[in-house]
Amino acid sequence: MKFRVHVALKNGVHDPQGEAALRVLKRNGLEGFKDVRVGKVLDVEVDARTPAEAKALVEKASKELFCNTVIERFTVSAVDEA
Amino acid sequence: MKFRVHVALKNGVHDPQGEAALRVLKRNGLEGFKDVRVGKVLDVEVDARTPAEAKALVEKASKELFCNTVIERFTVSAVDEA
Amino acid sequence: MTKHREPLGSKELAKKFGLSQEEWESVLKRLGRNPTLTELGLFSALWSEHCSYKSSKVHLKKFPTKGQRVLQGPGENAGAIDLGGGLAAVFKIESHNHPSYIEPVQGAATGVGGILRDIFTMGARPVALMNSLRFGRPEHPKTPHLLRGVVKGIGSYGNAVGIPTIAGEVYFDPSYDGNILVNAFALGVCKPGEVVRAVAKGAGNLIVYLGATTGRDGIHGATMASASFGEDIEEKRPTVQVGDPFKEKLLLEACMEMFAEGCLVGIQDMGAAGLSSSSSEMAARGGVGLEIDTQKVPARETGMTPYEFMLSESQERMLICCRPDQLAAIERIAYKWDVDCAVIGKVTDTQRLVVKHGDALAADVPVKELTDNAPLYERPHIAPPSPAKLDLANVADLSDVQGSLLRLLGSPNLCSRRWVYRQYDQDVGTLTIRRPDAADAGVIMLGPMFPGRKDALAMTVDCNARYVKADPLEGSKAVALECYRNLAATGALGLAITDCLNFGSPEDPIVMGELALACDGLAAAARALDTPVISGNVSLYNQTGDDGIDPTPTVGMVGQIADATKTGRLAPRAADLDVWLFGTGTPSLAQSEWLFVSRGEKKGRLPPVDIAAQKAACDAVRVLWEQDTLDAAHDVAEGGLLVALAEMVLAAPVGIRIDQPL
Amino acid sequence: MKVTVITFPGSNCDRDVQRAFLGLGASLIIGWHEDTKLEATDAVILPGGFSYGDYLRTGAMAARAHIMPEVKAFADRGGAVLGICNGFQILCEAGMLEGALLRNDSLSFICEDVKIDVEQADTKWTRGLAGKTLRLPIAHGDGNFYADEATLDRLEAEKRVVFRYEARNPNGSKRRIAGICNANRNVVGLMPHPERASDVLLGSTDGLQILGAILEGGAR
Repeated sequence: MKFRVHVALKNGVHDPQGEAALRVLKRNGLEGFKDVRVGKVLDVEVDARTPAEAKALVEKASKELFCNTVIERFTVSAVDEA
Repeated sequence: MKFRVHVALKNGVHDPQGEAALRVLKRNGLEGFKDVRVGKVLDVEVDARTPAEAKALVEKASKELFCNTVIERFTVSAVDEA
Repeated sequence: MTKHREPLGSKELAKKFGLSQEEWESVLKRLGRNPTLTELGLFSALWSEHCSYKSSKVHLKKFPTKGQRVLQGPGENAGAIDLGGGLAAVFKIESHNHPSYIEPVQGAATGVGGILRDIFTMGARPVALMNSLRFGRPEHPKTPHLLRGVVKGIGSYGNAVGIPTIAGEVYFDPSYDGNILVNAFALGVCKPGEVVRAVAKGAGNLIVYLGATTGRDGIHGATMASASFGEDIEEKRPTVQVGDPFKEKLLLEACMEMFAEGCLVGIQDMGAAGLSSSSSEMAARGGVGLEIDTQKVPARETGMTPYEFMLSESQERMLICCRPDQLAAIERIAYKWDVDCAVIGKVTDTQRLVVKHGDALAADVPVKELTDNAPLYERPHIAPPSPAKLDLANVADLSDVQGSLLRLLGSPNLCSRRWVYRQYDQDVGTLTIRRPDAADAGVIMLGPMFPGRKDALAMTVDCNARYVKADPLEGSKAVALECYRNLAATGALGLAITDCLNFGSPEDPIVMGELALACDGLAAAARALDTPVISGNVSLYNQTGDDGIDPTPTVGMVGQIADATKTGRLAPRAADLDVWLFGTGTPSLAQSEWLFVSRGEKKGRLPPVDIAAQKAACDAVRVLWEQDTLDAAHDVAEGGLLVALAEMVLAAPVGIRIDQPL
Repeated sequence: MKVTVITFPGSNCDRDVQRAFLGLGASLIIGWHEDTKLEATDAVILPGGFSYGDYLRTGAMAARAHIMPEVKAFADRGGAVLGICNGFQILCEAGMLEGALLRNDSLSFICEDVKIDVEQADTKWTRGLAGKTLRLPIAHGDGNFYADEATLDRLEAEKRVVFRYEARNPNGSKRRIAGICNANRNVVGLMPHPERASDVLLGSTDGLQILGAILEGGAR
């Protein structure tokens, strides 16, 4: 089963990468950009007896490894196998 | 208008980050994980006269800055303001 | 598992793989039959310029490669010299030009990864890195992207593995607009008796694969390495390899432990052409045969064919030959460092390289035909025309010294390089006593790592390609001498050279003329300076379309300072001291940076280089450092005396006044 | 005086720290990330480097190494713990210190000397260094210290900002913070590298004052 974990900085947490990207866009003449926030996406494949159990495993991995809960939050979504 | 740009490595391009994360999961007893691929997500806010024009701007920024088109591909999706 | 069916090679495939018509026919004759696809892949990889040096070997033979300090000359993965007191230095420079043009970050990063593996595969722990970078004009649309990417790639890889980058150079010139140069140098240390050879021997011994898993990335990187760029470089399938410095660090530590336990017979890193070059070269050195089963190779992609396994250039992989009784130790150490390890074959006494996939035969080739008997070419070469003498009759702006100084110090080739080396970790290892901004060469002390040792190693990498373009013979002598001067300015005696010859297409007689003369010049200088050439690399087809780059024989030179506390520096500290100019030679503005910056011209004939006189001047400066007589010393190079004095003052708390007419 | 230096996969300053402590006369214990027991020791050092290649987040994976629960227990018992550069990032990821180290605001790796003020002299690692300014090298890409305003105010109020960049802020750290300690003042993390300022030939010996602080006083 495939899941997508999206890890983003909590609101208000300083995002050097996003700020730098915004500066470079302006310098390259791309007007109109108000804000850029950079986050991570992990596409994971995991085997488990049931989808619920698989999702629980991904959530455990997210809490323990993929996400620093001090400054980040995460969402786990199933990726349909279509 | 808000858009989400998802940047991922092209298929076949080696992902050292994903591989290292996979090995740590196994060594920490989180069984069942078959694959991990790490990508980037950029949440951007851009002003333009029309949504189509805004999306075109985001795609241009993605091609020129957010994505290294030699080894990465990107998708742009609108984020509803709800 | 469906049984593998090995396809046959063809004339068209041979052409696509970069083999000429004659080379295709030579393969048919040597095998006495049509080659399989995998066999054709082996020949195309091993007969590429990058692996066989077929167009340059005849000129490389001119280099002096022996000397009482030389433990290992060219022919192995790196050269080795004896430093005395039970320590040896192992070093080499290599190019990663073409991959860096396609993907600068990963191209440059994997260049550092490859040169580091060339060092620790010899049993030496890497302790210093340098790099020589050349880009097109700053205003060329691609230059900013390439510059940022290459510097980021080099920094990200070297910093993560934990090897300090202590010296280097960056040049901008229109001749590199379509073809940048990324030359990476690495140096390691070990005991003289513990230099490990990349050899397979002993029928029945095992062939063990160690390192990252194999994927389809970078297939045919070797032939691309010497393939010129047409406009269609945007391949649909990324042939670019991605570097993993973390895996490299694990591989490095695992190898160091294996050497300490002495549990292997021979080892070679898998560089350009991956498994095919490492296996055949190890077998050739040992005069043995090998049998490899590609089904046993740890893979990260499914359904890979023997051809793909043998040609893949996935990074961070080594090939080991060991006795069966040594396997357990190798597996234990590999597990400790979490590095993949698998027995993929064995040594035979047939002098043939046999590749199977399960029990399906994919290749069966005499090792010698791939390596020692690779074709050698005496390419036609014509001496390039030498430029006219420079006449400065109507030169008004010669008197504007102030304006010239500001223009020079602000020019791309002479402005501060701090933005570049600031991104490199210069201090990890706590041996660095001269960083790039502090002296004409990078210097590391050896005491902390080898208690009791008082000495230090100085190293520099240099090349004035404009001089070599104007006069390949005298220009390349000047390159070696610039290295020797940079070392003497820190109080070091030059010991040996490694060179990276970056040239255009060998099919152009003028380019071959430049290569032939450059090798003559380097050989003459190396002999006169007693700095033998112990390793190196040749990168050809550096051009875009049919414009070749300026001939760029980059030279890395390593020297020794007997007492680390007497290491020289660039910046004067005390006032009221005299300023001396050492060395002879008629002042000349021919091919000068001043001419290029103020008038965009590359004109004038180089004065002949008096090696003996320049060596004497350098040796004098070195001895003065040894006697603690000097406060500072700096090499006069591009920008001449004016820029040299300015650079000393910019780094110092004191000023300099010149009031004697020269 | 026993000092344990822990090597994680990807640590590359472990040997440098070991050498600096040997030079100070300490007896050395080499720790390994997979050990599940800490030998009896007076201090634990998490050295600099790129543990796990800095993948996902700097220090993220090393903070979950098998040895870390032991290091936490040692710290809870009052043992002296020092995290240098990557070691500081690991301590934050392991929750032994507050805040996080984000990407430098310049987005690029920086290697240069900086001056830092020692603002607290009552931690295990800054004994006797009251009011001193030290010149130490930094070499990192993710040294941008971050914590929310409430946490920053608390750190200041509880006098737990141990090191502060003297004038120029090289990486965008909040309030120029270069190093902090925990509530019990026995765990300290800092971004600059004291082991790289441990020999006159390297240009400075200021770093020995930090590494040596633990030795003279002894870890009571």
